Amino acid sequence: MGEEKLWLDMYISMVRIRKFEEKVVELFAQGKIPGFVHSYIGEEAVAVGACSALEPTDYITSTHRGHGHLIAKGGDLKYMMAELYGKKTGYCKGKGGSMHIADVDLGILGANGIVGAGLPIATGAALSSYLQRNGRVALCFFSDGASNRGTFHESLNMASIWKLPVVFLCENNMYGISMPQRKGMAVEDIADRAAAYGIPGVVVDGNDVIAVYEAVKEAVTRARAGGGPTLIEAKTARWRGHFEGDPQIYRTPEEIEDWKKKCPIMRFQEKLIKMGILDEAKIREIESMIAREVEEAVRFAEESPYPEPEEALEDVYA
Amino acid sequence: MGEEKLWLDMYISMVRIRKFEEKVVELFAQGKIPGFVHSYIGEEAVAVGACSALEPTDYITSTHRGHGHLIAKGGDLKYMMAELYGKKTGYCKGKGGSMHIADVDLGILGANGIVGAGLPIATGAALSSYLQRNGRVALCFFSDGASNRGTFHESLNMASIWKLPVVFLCENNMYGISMPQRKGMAVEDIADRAAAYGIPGVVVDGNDVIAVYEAVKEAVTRARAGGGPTLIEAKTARWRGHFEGDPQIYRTPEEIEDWKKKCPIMRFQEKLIKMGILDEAKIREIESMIAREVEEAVRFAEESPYPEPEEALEDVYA
Amino acid sequence: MREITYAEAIREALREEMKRDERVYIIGEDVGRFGGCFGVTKGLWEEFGDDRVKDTPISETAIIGSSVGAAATGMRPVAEIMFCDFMGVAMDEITNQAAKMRYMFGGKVKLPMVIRTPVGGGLCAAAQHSQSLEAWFTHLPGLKVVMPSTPYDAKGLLKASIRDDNPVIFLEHKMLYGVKGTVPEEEYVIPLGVADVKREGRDVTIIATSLMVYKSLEAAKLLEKEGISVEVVDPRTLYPLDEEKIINSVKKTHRAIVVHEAVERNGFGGEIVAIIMEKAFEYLDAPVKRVCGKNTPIPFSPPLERFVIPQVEDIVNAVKSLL
Amino acid sequence: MREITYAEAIREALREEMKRDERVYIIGEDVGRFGGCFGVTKGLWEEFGDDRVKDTPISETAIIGSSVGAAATGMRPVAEIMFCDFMGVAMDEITNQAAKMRYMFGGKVKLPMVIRTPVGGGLCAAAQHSQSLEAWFTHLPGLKVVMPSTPYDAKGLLKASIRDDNPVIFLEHKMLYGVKGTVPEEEYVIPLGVADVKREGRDVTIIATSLMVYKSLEAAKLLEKEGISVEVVDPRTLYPLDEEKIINSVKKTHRAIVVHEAVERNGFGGEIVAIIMEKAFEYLDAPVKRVCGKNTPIPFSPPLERFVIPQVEDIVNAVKSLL
Ligand SMILES: Cc1ncc(C[n+]2csc(CCOP(=O)(O)OP(=O)(O)O)c2C)c(N)n1
Ligand SMILES: Cc1ncc(C[n+]2csc(CCOP(=O)(O)OP(=O)(O)O)c2C)c(N)n1
Ligand SMILES: [Mg+2]
Ligand SMILES: [Mg+2]
Repeated sequence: MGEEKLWLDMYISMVRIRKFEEKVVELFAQGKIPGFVHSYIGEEAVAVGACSALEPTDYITSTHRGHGHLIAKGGDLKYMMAELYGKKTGYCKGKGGSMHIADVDLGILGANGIVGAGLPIATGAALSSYLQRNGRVALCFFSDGASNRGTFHESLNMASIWKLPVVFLCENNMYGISMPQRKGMAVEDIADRAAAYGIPGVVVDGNDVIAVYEAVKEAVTRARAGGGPTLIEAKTARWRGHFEGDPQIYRTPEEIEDWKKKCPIMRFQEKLIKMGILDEAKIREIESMIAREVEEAVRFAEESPYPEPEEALEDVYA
Repeated sequence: MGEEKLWLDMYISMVRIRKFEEKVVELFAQGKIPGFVHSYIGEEAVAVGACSALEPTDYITSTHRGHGHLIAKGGDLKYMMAELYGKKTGYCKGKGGSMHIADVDLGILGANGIVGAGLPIATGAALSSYLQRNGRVALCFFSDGASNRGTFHESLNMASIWKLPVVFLCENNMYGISMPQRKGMAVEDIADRAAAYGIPGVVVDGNDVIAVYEAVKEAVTRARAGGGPTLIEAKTARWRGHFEGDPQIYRTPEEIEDWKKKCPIMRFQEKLIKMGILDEAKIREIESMIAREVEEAVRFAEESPYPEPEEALEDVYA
Repeated sequence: MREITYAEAIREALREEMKRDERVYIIGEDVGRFGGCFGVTKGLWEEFGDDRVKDTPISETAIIGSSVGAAATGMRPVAEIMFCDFMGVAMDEITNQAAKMRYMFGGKVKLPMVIRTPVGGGLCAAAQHSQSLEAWFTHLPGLKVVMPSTPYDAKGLLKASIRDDNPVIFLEHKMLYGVKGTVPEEEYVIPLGVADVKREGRDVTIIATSLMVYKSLEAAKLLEKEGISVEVVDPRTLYPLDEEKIINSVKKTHRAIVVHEAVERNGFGGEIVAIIMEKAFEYLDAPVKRVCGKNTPIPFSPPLERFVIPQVEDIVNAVKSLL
Repeated sequence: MREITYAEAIREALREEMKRDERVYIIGEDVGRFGGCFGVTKGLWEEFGDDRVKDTPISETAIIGSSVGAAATGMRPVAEIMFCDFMGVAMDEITNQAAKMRYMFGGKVKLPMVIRTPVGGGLCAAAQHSQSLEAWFTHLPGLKVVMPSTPYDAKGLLKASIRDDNPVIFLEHKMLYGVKGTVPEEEYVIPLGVADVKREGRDVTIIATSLMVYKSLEAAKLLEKEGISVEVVDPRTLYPLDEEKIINSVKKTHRAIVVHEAVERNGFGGEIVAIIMEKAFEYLDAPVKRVCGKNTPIPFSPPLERFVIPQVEDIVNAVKSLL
């Protein structure tokens, strides 16, 4: 794949996440999507930079804020949206919802409602790859708050001693709900924690999709070659509340506005324009293509039936 | 307290632990002590160096290998031995046994059968001291194996952000049962993990009681002054198996013999002789005094009654 | 009398106990200025400050483990676990430390600590944010387990829990936070271990907990129209359990149904059935039935979630099947 | 037929399944060269090497969490948790990941994983090394729960558990490891969900699990001398549960006793009582009784430990009280 094509695909993927999330937020406000929704808007460069460095057969584990990860790894908007609606045609037949969307065939081992739960699961997927000698890498998305959980410690330790092919990617968006990262830990860079496991720790600008891509690419290459895990910290921010409905009393509107100025999509767009890969027409074309995809996903979701109540009894056991 | 007196007391305390443990091992082999026994022989300098740096009102949390810690913190051999026998007169009325001996009045928050469980408990005791502004420090004993548990991470993190008065003292005796420390983690010094919490990490010779004392003293002083936690790693070794009965297939007899040459008691004894604090006569006097204490403890335990079966129903609730 | 919500009642209990006793402090994720995920602790941080309303990192193990250490050394922590589903993260601390420390130490320590946490479905929060796990805790000697249904009970029982010298698991239902009920202005405390007959009746006894008390009362109203008189007993505390009130009711009605939202299999309902079996077998005119959560994780989709959680019609049908 | 111990039977099952299926691997603390704390995995490391018999750091959370990840991606881990008491450390991974992942994903993943762990008292190992926590697991839909009593059952059921595509909690009793029984040389598998009548009888049914099967059989022998004929049913798997065999036995004897070592309160016994209540109420000539562990942590001292664990005489007395 030529770089131009890759950059363009990455740009498209970022726009796809943004537009999907904007629609989800809107639908949630209209009461069409039940449950909790955690928007990924603002963090698109992390998911896309990371997943673009993976092969289709590689694994990811995701989080409660997972829509972006899933789309970047190839998730289909239709099945995602249907799942968010709780429809039978959704990825999980309506049983999972936003926090549990998964597509194991795409290597997506699930969004996860338990903060920090993905770390040992990714470690296990990497162990599995190692034991099967199938060359796959597992990439684990988690955020700053999760890095204070015991699972972080046990997983990085286990992965490091066995040199497992796993990349721990911390999306430091500076908050765990209302807890600022700087208050929740006494170190500035989460990447510094890598030293406790004798593995490389890398800080990267999480709003620079290429920087994320390159850092992850290097880590993936190392992992695939048997060099063991890497801890990457991508510094970024979520633009919206922790969940939809969060009054955000813990930060100022200015803080958010500052981050919007660093919009990862705009930054990448400008870069691609300068590189001659994008122009106004192309941008409009992409945007309308994505708009159609999103509309199509909404239509699919709305037209799909709910599962029958009794279907709740299925899928407990294999 | 003059230093001479302190050194002498520390020496006596180390001999007390050694002799108590030797007797326990013997009694266990005779079938007089039920359950599991984890001998502290070889690690005496750590418990004594550490506890000598504490005030009587300070707290400790201990481990499954706890006899040494308890004796160093002032535990009474009689009640300890009675507890090991499962007698009504024991510290816990026979309900706890070796792995749960406690004397909260002495600040001993219990031996603990769960590896790594003491870390958050000590953190909580330190939080308690801080909230009560009573100037107490909590010292947490744990070993290399425990440092791989999630509790280690969560506790050091919590203690560091709140600058709690707690000292985390890792007795690195190089094994967790059969798992060598160097195989269980990809770093050489556990003290290096302190950096992940922005706190000082100190390595000390765990067979040098004065070195341990001084390192802990400094950490305690910092803690009491509001400077927050310290992670101290004391390198040492247990001379016996993980538990009594362990065939020790994971290490060579030579390795153990090498450590015996570095006996913390002999080293301290030699030093004190050179300093003129000890001489042959004094040594013999101390040894026979301790021998009497131990004999007395055994007699007390043997003459004490078992609890009545129905007493099992008491003490579940306050 | 004044009406306030269940959440407000809990907040009042916290505030009053914190004022009464300096040793009481709150610890949990986002419990400070944010006021907790369900807003229960709102305003307390402003009133009591950083030290007594402690926002933690995402570290449930340390939240509970540190509470054990603090309780053993003279404090009275009230920990909040954001969802009952996360109790597993701290289950070792709850099981092997909190529940057993006093016993293992031969009675020589007190552990006055409360763990508050919301249970239950109803928000489409799916499998990891909707569980009712009270049966884990009732199985652990050393713990007390409280599960209030009304604002009045919640306030009085929380105050008693905070004053208790044992670890108390205090299970709030997230669908009840907004429910209003009368709560006196004057101080009161409800002792642990006293059930409450929420409705008197003659034909069938329903033993129901938490949100299911309301559904059972609704069912009772519908059944009344058909001439069936239902008594609804709310144990309020699962341990200590007021066996006497339950047994007396069954002796009177000769029929009983146990209703809880938790999964049926090995739920607390089995315990109640076994107690009735042991103590009122000769009085039974019909087998005791259970109306409980289906034996599945809680699904996300609204029609599925509704299906796995007991509904009024399920209770009505169960009552009728006994007569 | 050849006699081997329970521990040997388990080891044979592990060895055979590892030979049969490359995807099976063992993971846990000291399971390698050391052979596990109770020696169960001895020799397997020598035979299968580092990759397939994985010694871990003390990290139960990662042991179970990684097993979930490996099982979801094509492997079949058999994890050992050194004592059942430590399951709390991994309870979130068991509850929220292992038990629910398939369901949450709409049936689109299989989790073939086994967690082996020893339960029970008898070694004076005290409160944190003696628990029987099966009731936690039977309360979690998505898990299967196996609790074998004999070497024969242990081997056949472990093989079935390893071949099962669901997470299975496999509870071994530490006092049984040295107990011998006949085990055929030829391969066999015992399907999950089939109870075994360990002794036939007419007057009373005892439903007993794990070590309590032996104590119940001893009690039955003593009672036989007094002319009382006892049937002993061993469910072997608590989920899936062979309700039919239990109910059929009760319908025949009209009396039942449930015996388990776990704490009585909200133990699995309550579930069995509730099932008998629902399905055989009209057949009962007496209330179903429970003979279970006392509602305390397990104390250390020998006379205390003996007192809180059900003994043969307790079972004998309970049977007599029903007649
Ligand atoms: C074990 C656990 N504890 C608490 C929660 C509640 N919770 C959900 S999201 C969240 C904050 C997560 O912060 P972070 O890891 O930084 O992720 P972000 O929301 O920033 O993406 C919390 C506390 C949870 N889901 N799981
Ligand atoms: C949570 C937990 N996991 C496992 C065990 C079993 N166990 C008891 S001691 C031990 C090894 C402990 O190693 P370390 O922390 O280095 O302490 P040491 O024995 O060297 O003093 C293990 C694995 C336990 N008691 N608790
Ligand atoms: Mg964050
Ligand atoms: Mg060690």
